[in-house]
Amino acid sequence: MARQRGGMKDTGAMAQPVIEARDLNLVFQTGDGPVQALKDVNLTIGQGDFVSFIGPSGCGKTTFLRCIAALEHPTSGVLKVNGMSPDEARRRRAYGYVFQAAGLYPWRTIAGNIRLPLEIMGFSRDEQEERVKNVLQLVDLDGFGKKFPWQLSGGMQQRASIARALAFDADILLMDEPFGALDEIVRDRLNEELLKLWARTGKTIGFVTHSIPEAVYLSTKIVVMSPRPGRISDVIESPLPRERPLEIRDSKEFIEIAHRVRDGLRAGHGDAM
Amino acid sequence: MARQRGGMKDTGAMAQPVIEARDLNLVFQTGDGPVQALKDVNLTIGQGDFVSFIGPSGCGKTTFLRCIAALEHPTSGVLKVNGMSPDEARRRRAYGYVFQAAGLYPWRTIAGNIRLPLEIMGFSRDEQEERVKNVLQLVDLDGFGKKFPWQLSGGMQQRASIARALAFDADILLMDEPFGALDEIVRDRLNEELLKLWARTGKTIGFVTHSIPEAVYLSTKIVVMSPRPGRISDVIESPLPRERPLEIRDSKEFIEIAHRVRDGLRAGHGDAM
Amino acid sequence: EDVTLQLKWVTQAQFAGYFVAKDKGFYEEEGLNVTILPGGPDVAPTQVIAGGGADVVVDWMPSALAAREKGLPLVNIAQPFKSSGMMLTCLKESGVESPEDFKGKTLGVWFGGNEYPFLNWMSKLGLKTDGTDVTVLKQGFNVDPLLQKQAACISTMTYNEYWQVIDAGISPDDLITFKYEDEGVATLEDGLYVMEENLKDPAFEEKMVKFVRASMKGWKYAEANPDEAAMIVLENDETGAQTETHQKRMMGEIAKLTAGSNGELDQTDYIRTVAALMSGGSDPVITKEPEGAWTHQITDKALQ
Amino acid sequence: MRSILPVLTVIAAICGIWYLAAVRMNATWVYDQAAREGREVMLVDLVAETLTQERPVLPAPHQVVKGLWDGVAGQKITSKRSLVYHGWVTLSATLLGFAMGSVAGILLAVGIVYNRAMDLSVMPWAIASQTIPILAIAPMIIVVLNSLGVTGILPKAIISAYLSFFPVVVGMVKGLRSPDAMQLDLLRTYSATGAQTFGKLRLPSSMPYLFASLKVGVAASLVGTIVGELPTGAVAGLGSRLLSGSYYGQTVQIWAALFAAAAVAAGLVGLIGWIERATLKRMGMVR
Amino acid sequence: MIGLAVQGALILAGFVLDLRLGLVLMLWFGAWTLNAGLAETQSGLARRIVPVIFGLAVLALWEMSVKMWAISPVILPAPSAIWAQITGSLPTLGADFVQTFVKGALSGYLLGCGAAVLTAVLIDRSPFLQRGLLPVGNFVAALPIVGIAPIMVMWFGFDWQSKAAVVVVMVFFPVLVNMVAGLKATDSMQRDLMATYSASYWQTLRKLRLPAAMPFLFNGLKIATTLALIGAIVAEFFGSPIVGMGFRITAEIGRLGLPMIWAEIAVAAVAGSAFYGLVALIEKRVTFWHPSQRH
Ligand SMILES: Nc1ncnc2c1ncn2[C@@H]1O[C@H](COP(=O)(O)OP(=O)(O)OP(=O)(O)O)[C@@H](O)[C@H]1O
Ligand SMILES: Nc1ncnc2c1ncn2[C@@H]1O[C@H](COP(=O)(O)OP(=O)(O)OP(=O)(O)O)[C@@H](O)[C@H]1O
Ligand SMILES: Cc1ncc(C[n+]2csc(CCO)c2C)c(N)n1
Ligand SMILES: [Mg+2]
Ligand SMILES: [Mg+2]
Repeated sequence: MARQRGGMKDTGAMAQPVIEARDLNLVFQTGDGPVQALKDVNLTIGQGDFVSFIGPSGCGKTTFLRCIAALEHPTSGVLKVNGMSPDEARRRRAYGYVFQAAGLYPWRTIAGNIRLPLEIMGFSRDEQEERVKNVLQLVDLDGFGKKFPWQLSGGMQQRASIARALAFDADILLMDEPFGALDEIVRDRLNEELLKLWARTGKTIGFVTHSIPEAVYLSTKIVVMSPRPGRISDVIESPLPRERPLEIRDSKEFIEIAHRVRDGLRAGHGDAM
Repeated sequence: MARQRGGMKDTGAMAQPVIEARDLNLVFQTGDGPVQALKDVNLTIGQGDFVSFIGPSGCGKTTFLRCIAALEHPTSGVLKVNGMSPDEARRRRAYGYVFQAAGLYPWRTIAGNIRLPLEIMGFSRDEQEERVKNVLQLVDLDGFGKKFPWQLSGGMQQRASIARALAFDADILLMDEPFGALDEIVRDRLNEELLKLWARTGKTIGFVTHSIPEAVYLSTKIVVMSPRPGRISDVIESPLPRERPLEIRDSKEFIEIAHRVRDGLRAGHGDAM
Repeated sequence: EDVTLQLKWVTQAQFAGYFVAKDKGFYEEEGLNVTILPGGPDVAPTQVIAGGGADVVVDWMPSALAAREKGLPLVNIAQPFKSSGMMLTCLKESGVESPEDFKGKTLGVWFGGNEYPFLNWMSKLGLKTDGTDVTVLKQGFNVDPLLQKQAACISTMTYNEYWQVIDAGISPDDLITFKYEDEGVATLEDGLYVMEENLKDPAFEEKMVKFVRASMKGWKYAEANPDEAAMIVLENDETGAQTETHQKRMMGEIAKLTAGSNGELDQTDYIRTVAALMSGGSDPVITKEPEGAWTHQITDKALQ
Repeated sequence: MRSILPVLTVIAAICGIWYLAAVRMNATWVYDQAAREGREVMLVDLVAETLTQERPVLPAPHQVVKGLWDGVAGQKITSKRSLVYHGWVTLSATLLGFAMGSVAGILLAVGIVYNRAMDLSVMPWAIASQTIPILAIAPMIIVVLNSLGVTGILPKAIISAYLSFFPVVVGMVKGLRSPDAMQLDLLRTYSATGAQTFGKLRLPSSMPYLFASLKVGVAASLVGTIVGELPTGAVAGLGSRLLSGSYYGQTVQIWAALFAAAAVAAGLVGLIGWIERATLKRMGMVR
Repeated sequence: MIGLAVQGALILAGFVLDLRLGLVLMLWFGAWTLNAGLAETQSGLARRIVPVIFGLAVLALWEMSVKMWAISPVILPAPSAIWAQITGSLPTLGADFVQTFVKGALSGYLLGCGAAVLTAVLIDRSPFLQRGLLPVGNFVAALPIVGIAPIMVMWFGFDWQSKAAVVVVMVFFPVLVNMVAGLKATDSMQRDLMATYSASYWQTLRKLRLPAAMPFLFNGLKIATTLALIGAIVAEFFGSPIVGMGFRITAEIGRLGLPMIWAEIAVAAVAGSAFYGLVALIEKRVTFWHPSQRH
């Protein structure tokens, strides 16, 4: 069913490639033998793209994001971030990474959590305060800086974790199912806000999700993946405008893209349950 | 926005009421004072209904389900199950309850877990084996009886937990966000199978979910709830036919109902985030 | 000059001579700065001196000779105690009237080097101690086994444990005692021992001469003024557990044991002790005649 | 707070059983004495006499309380008969030993967490080390230490440290390993150094584990000190009170020393609990 | 690499200061480097021999140090002497082992743990008793229980019964506290599930709460193994028959029989580790389902 198989060259040439993967392979050595998590992955992500990764559980979405962030190292193939190796890019602090769960440190206040990367990267005291303030405003959390994570609702925690990833102004924002644990209404709101933020900052965003509407609603480019071994089965350029009200989800284009994504997914899914 | 406010009498009179709630109130006494979890809840569920409960976090969905199963006791109002008190009904083993997480006992095999209620209810050895076999088949898990829960994927565990609730043939199946933790494709599959099972057995099902499409796709009746205090803000009788292919989700009726549900939800949501 | 003395047991009148010598300034007069280390139930003076923790120790001759045979060359340089204060104390109601009655009874014994005289006596009586003839129990720190009737007899010292039994409310009429001295199995008790190689050092020898002289002066003073000596001991007790009556009584009994000694080791006593230890049947305490286990080199100079 | 009543009830029940047991266990002696003096014992006399013996097998609660009171308030606290004095001797060695043990435990844990070779080689031997009956060889250890010129409270403290380091190692290893992969990965995306990872993640997240094991460790180190005091010199400290009480058959003194030790233990554990609450509160980990 | 340089420098410094020190350092760092290398390999066998090499290195160092510095055997005997003693006095060691470990520690352990588990189940139904007994239990568990050894000897006589009694008291509270916590360890969902079946108290206990309590119980049981051995040996200080590991140690101190003392220590350490290992093995069998057993 999948339109394109892994190994295809994707054609959406953008302004300037921020992330470039060529024939990427990653094999995990486990107790039960090797697991091929990524196979022949080719992908180019341009400056200012919003790229969603969707696919069944275990297809390698997280693994690919982790490769980009140099948390995992490909077994073969070339991966360049801003023309450098991911490790190099990491040393230049190119990434803001948002994990599936908020993952705030419970012993730090919200402000303290956001300050964490700033402390590590050696920003000055004043600069730290300045940035924490700005970024709290950005995610609509002014006044909550002194609270501890557990005093906030799940949605607020997730926003704080996004603020943490934004605080040091990385070029690339990598988000691994950031809204997985939230209910639909809250999710809608955060989706809207994320879009606004993206529009405002022009960051390049890599975004993993399980939800088809979410992927379609947010992205300029949707990467559909299939498991065993993890490969890209489809890359869909979204024809939707950059400005997207929630109602767009009932439009014909939206439903069409959603269908294409679902088909791609179902093909890849097979027996995997 | 909500069409009907709590306290309304719902009109969908069914063959014979299996569950009847009249002016139900439930107040939790907590450290920070009383929390009204349910306020003036009126609801009638008929034999063979598939009722979904949807609403923002904390609106009392779980609490209401627990009241039905006599795990919680209302502070005031009347609740009848098959014409008896919920406690009475529980003693007659009227309920199969499926919790949000699979909640299998890790020290028992899958078959052992399914056998658990049978042992407690004093079924004979042979009968136990017989039923375990049948029900494993029903949820498509033959051959996995001897495995331990952690050896199965999340979706398989969830099916096992449904099998456990089905094994002793309770009249009423109560399911509290059973598919919350699964990815969309798996969820679709389980939804389809649940519908088939419902069609085959004619059970009455109470089903809590956060997903609007899921609620609309599955139910004959959708109960929209709003929080603080938890009340029913809308009850929607579904005009969809009992036979429902997945494609029905792109139909106009489907989208309309979904809209109505979303509006009801958004009204109730307000500041809650 | 610094001297460290390791006692065999806790601070009590048994060691009054040394405390008196220190308190009355006898050591100071000799130009010595003496540190007295109290012992305890499981402090083996032999091990302390082997580890270099003390210059001179108070020990009983059986354990000193046994250590010597094990390769730790201890030498007796003075013997303030002339006679033995050890005995077995039995409850009359247990039916023990003479050593012949020990057979089949449970007897309490101190271990940690103090068991040799007992083992020697039993082998002399022809009683096996492995449970066939008598059952031996390792006596703890107190006289409870007798009071609780867990043992027919327990080891006691004339100056200490015996009186604890009396204090516990058992009258002397209900007790029968067997003194090692009376049974002819007495061995030498509290003597002063040093390492053989140290004695070759003239400076050390000189120091010991001064030490023994001052200590014996202390002992003789304690014998003459038992109550004052007991009070001095009491003042030096860090635990605060000792009582005045008990220490005064103990001092009285101790005086009887030190009475016959001017500090010099009596060779006939030594020979008797060695003979007793070697006669232990199949399992003698020492197997060969010790050589150089004692010397008069110090006392000769100290007591001239 | 709501457990005060149940606790008092349990304590009352224990006291009741204790009194009954005291009468029973001390009765033999009363009967024996009476037989020796040739007189009869009435039940009333029996109770009166069993609860007022000077050397009871089991002293009655009020006797222990009186022993404690005499020991604490009945003397100048500098007196050698004062439990406060002996308690202080024990406490100081315990604190020193506990400090040494916890520092050693924490360092070892850091080593184990950061060095695989240490992880593999040290852990099994740390377990084995705790099965060595150090308590039985305490006197020997003290002698050996003496011979090395280590004297005073240090030998006791070393034994106490030996007993307290193990719970600290186990708890601290668990604690330092408690951050999940995601929390660690977060710092890797910042390219944080090892020291930063330790200071900003591993250390703070190990705190609850650390305090839990410090409580176990401080109790163990008190046991170590007391055992170190038991057979060696019996000079001062609650252990030597226990011993000399035992030596002279002063059961009341034994029990008083035991309860004084209990109070010290409770105080130490309580103190650590208090520090724990204060620390965790500052860290926002108490809800 | 820096580590290697530092090690080399230390060894050199050792040789300069004292030839023997240099040798000792060389052996130590050699074994350590070998271990560090082995630890990095993925092979399970290599990793299993790492602790063995560590132990052998310690023994070798011990032997070397004793020989080279001519340490008196009265202070610290060499491992070879200890081994000779062990092989030479097997019957004595065996008798002591039976007396102290089998009769004293093991019987007390079984009794104490059994009583604690029963008590936990009994008070489990009474929140009042739990709230009363647990603080008291925690308090007693923090007590220097060894202090009761003289009392137990007074009460139960000098033979193994008093040792077992000490062990019972020592292991009782840690196991009780763990077991009570374990019985509470079921999550509410699991309990609610039983409620929807209208399961009786005993059914819930047998099918849910006992299995769920096992990981906690074994925590307590493992702590109790070391306590049991310590308790049994220490209690022998306060009076014992003339057999037993604690007896032998105190008796031999006076005779300067240091190799014998260390032989007993070795037996105690091996027996204690084996006991701990056995309980850990049973734990693995019983709680095979617990995440900590699966990684
Ligand atoms: N550290 C690892 N060691 C071994 N195998 C791994 C490791 N991490 C991931 N895998 C395997 O690699 C495959 C891809 O995993 P990955 O986490 O990238 O999937 P995913 O697409 O993110 O799935 P999900 O939607 O469940 O998060 C899976 O089969 C997984 O089991
Ligand atoms: N045992 C309890 N004690 C006190 N308050 C409770 C208790 N259980 C639930 N509540 C409160 O009652 C309200 C309703 O809770 P309930 O669990 O029914 O919500 P829900 O609709 O199931 O939410 P969610 O979607 O998050 O599961 C909430 O405010 C909750 O905090
Ligand atoms: C536990 C124990 N009890 C007694 C002694 C022997 N001891 C040494 S000095 C002395 C006289 C004190 O009264 C005695 C009896 C011991 N070594 N250990
Ligand atoms: Mg993932
Ligand atoms: Mg809920």
